[in-house]
Amino acid sequence: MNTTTQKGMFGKEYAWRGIAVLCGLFVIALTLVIGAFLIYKGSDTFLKFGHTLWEFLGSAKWHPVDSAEGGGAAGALIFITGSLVTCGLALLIATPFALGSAIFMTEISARFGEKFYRPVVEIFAGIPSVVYGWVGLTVLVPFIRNVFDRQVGHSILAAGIVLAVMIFPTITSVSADAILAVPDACRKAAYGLGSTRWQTIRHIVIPAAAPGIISGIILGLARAFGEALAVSMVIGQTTALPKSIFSTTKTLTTEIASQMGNAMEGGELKSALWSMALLLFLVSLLFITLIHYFTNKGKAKAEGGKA
Amino acid sequence: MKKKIIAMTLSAVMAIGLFTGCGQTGESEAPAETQAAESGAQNETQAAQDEKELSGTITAAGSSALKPLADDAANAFAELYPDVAITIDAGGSGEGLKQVADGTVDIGNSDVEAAEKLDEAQAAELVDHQVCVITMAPIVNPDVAEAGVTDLSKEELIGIFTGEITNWSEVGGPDESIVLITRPTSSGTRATFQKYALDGNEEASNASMETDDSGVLLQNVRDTKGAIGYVALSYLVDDPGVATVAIDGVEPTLENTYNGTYPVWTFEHMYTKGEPNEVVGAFLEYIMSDEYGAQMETLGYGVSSKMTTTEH
Amino acid sequence: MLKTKFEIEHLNLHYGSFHALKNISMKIPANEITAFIGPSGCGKSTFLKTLNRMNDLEENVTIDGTVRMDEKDIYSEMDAITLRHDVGMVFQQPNPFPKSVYDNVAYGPRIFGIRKKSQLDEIVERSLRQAAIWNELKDRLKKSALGLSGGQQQRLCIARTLAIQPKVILMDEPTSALDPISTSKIEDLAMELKKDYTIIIVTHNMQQAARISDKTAFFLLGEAIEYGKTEDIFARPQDKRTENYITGRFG
Amino acid sequence: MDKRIQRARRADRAMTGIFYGIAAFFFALLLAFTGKVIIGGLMGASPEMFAFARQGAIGNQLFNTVYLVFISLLVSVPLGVFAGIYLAMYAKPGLFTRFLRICIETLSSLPSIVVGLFGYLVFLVFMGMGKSLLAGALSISILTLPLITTTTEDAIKGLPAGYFQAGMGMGSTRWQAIFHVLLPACIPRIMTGVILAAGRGFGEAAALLYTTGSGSSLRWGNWDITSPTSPLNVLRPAETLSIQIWNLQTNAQDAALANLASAVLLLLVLLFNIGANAWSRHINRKNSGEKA
Repeated sequence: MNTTTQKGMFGKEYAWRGIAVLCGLFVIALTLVIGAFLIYKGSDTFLKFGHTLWEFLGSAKWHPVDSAEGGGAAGALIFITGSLVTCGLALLIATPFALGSAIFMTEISARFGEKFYRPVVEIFAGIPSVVYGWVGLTVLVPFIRNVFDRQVGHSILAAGIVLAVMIFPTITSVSADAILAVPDACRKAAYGLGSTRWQTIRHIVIPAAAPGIISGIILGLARAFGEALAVSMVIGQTTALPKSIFSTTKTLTTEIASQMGNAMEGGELKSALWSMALLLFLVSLLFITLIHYFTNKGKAKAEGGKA
Repeated sequence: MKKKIIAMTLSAVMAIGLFTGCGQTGESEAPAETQAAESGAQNETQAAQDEKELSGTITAAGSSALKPLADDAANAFAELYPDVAITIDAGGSGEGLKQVADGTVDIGNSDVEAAEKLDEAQAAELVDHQVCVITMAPIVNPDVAEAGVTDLSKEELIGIFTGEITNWSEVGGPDESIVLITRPTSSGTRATFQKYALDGNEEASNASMETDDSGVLLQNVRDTKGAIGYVALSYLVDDPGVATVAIDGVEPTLENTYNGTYPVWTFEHMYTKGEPNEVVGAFLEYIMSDEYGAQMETLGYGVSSKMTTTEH
Repeated sequence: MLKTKFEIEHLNLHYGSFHALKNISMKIPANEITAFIGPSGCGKSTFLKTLNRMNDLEENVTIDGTVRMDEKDIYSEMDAITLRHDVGMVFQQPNPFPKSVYDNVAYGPRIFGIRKKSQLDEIVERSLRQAAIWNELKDRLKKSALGLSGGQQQRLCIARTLAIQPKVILMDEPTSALDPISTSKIEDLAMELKKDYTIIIVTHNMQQAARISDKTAFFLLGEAIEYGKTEDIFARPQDKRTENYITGRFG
Repeated sequence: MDKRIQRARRADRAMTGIFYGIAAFFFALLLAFTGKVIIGGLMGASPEMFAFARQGAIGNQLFNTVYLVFISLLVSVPLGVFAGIYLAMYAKPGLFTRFLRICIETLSSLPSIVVGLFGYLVFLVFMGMGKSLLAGALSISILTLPLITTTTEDAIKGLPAGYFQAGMGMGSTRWQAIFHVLLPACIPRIMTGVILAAGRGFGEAAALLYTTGSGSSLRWGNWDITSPTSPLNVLRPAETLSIQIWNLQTNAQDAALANLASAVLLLLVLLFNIGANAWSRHINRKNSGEKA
């Protein structure tokens, strides 16, 4: 091989490598810029309008004025509570079903599961959230109104159900992957000891797949937390702390979606909304950290914790 | 045939005037015209072209209350000038004003004056075009109206929206809880309603359901027994399945708005940054023309020039 | 005369259209070690699995003929779960659960409904002692079983099987993944256990069969070619094919 | 002891029943859901709604949707694939790599409304694009970039180690091995990721609200890409199906049209998902060596 082509070869090697590194750097830069953008926008509430972090997180008084003068109250507790309660409810509803489905498609009927059930579940994930919201408003809300004999069908319950349907595919497919990753040898050993299928699933498969399942649940939670349009249509936005699952309330995202467009640029209200967007960003970071924690735990388990 | 020739001529024009189409409309006019003249089109097409030479884009964003009108006007305008691409976005009055001030859209639609949402320097750059009058009506679920609540005094209305009156029986209706359905605090519709129907009294946020837009509000009032809310008349022209309520005996109609007896109305504004360019100017002129005025009324908007009073 | 544990008559097994076991009949005595030898794919492992119905877990398997354990037909008169309580199995790859050493051994008793801590402690200790691994593991009962060496894992799996107090232990090439020292420990263990259990072992390793088993069966292409006392099979094979295999002429 | 077994067996049967029940319930729910949206949408439609017209039809929006997603993939696919290659082949375990991974996951879990606001600020205000298809496409690229990056990385890592070693062993440089051996082998899996990313793009509304605008005036036959009415112009505003649904439904204008747009959008997403599935299954079968 002569030297010029060799040079060309290695030159290319470095060039391509450089491009790959650049793309990696680009992703980092993009994330940092988005983060910086949110911090820049969201810090005004505290720096320019002088609200304390404690007020923002712990107070339910929400009267930011829609002008640059400030002087209102910017307590986001109602929205934080609303987000937590609806997402919690969604998880409570979705997790058993999702886990059941994941087990069905891996342990009970693997052939049907892989061929039909998984694709169907993934289609659930691809349905645009606007469509979910509209079906929720026109089908679910009247249903709740009639079944529970309430005057208003909009409620945390409705939002929780809509979100549950939305996050169901995420939890199901991540859990199914985790269950599939449990070595078959474990199942054989359990059957060999005379376990029934349910005993095998309950005592061996689920504990072994637990870190992956928890990651799936957190991933679902993150999706629920960030959802705006579908929730805003069915939660019956009321600026008040919820009293029961039939209460109407607001979440972080619904308030951002409904006020951001109208709020005055540079005003107190808009800054407070940006602070809420920043909070969402930080919460998603928290979720990611948790997922990492659990996947590492899963890895440690699989490697036997020799260390 | 004729159309085809025009289309071909214009395509040629556009091809030569590179970059003109994709930029803002401002630059696209002059070259298009000169090119058209130079292209030496035949006389008959030239004549047609006088009428249809406008070309460019118009982008507008803002008030959702104004959007149906703007859409309709845009369609009619586009029939006349097929080379003008018009985009109307909702997003809210604040967003419309911000975007027009940023220069990202040509027209900012707003329910409120620019000064309320922008700082002084920005607001001063904008030129106001009061394209129409919009009238807000209180609406209730049909069950409330059927039970006899068709007229509320201002005091009753204030009592209801501030959360002091919580049962319809207190205002002569059925024994049923009142469900308040309103708009977010930053909404222009809400600001107008609050200012002129509630005399500035703050709505009870903690007892009402807010909806992001008038369409969903309407749906909610229609579906919820004992519900009361408010929308612009434009949402009520096709049978909406809700009942309007008179205030102090005055029905919310365009006539009553024109003659000054019904108080809950406001001018709708289309702001431009500086004076509008030719295409945008033509569009604004078209909306405010008499020939479009008739169409405007069938959509439920009031014609600005018919107002006998401009003050509340 | 030794008591007969398994009595197999005219056993045929098909995977779909593939005829994997062909008309097998044999009697397997209790409290002895019986070894199955033969080249890969000869059906010896498949045959082993019919004895505790692990084949049930696979699809497209059809079985005819009879397998009787203690004079009971395991396919018609017993169900798989009960059967597997009596017939434990140790696999080719050590397959401890991703749990602690203690929980691995206690798994079986627990699914039987034994919940009492003292009783479980006792079973765990007894099983680990029987598997000759108590001394190595008694200080790390709460550590993950996945951290053990391969040989320890395999002996733990044996202990796990012993904890359910089976009558029979099936071993499917239990030492093929292990080093020589671990292998000899497992062989010693098997010799020790045959006092109380019937052991059936599938092995690739003819020396191992010769070392530890009392009886040996040679399988080829789904047929049981020859079955008899281990010393007879190795010293005086009746069938030419057995002789060829044992002397290393094929396989 | 027999009682125990009886009980265990009963529990087993009961749980199996429950699992079948759950699966059947969700299967039915999805069928009902898609059925309602698709059949309801198509039943209420009139023929002229399928036209490519400025108003009252979905043709232009359908085109905009596909075109916008296509443009966005032109950006996110190369970026994502290269970033994925970096992660799979070059990244050394360490702080930087961990940070990069966290960044990717953060991007993928950002609420899309935040991405929309960010896109508005960067593409419209700073870069002066105006409301345009390109600005919307770039915003969608931000959303799909992490998905493509992780699929690429997984695809490369999922290949048997021998592939790469064989390539290197023949004296090629890393890049030659990546280009000529690894990438061709994982194109099918990357394609699956791209198709899923496209599906996400089709349904996205919140990120486009502030960036693409609602333009639907197209003149078919006008192929001058600088003209504001040319379908191919990327700097014109472009209303996609999901934006159309949002606009129509929230303004209570034309429910039948909104329902039709939902139905078509859902069909589009379905088609892509099913396509992705069929594709990956086909490839898997091919790679696993035609086992009958």
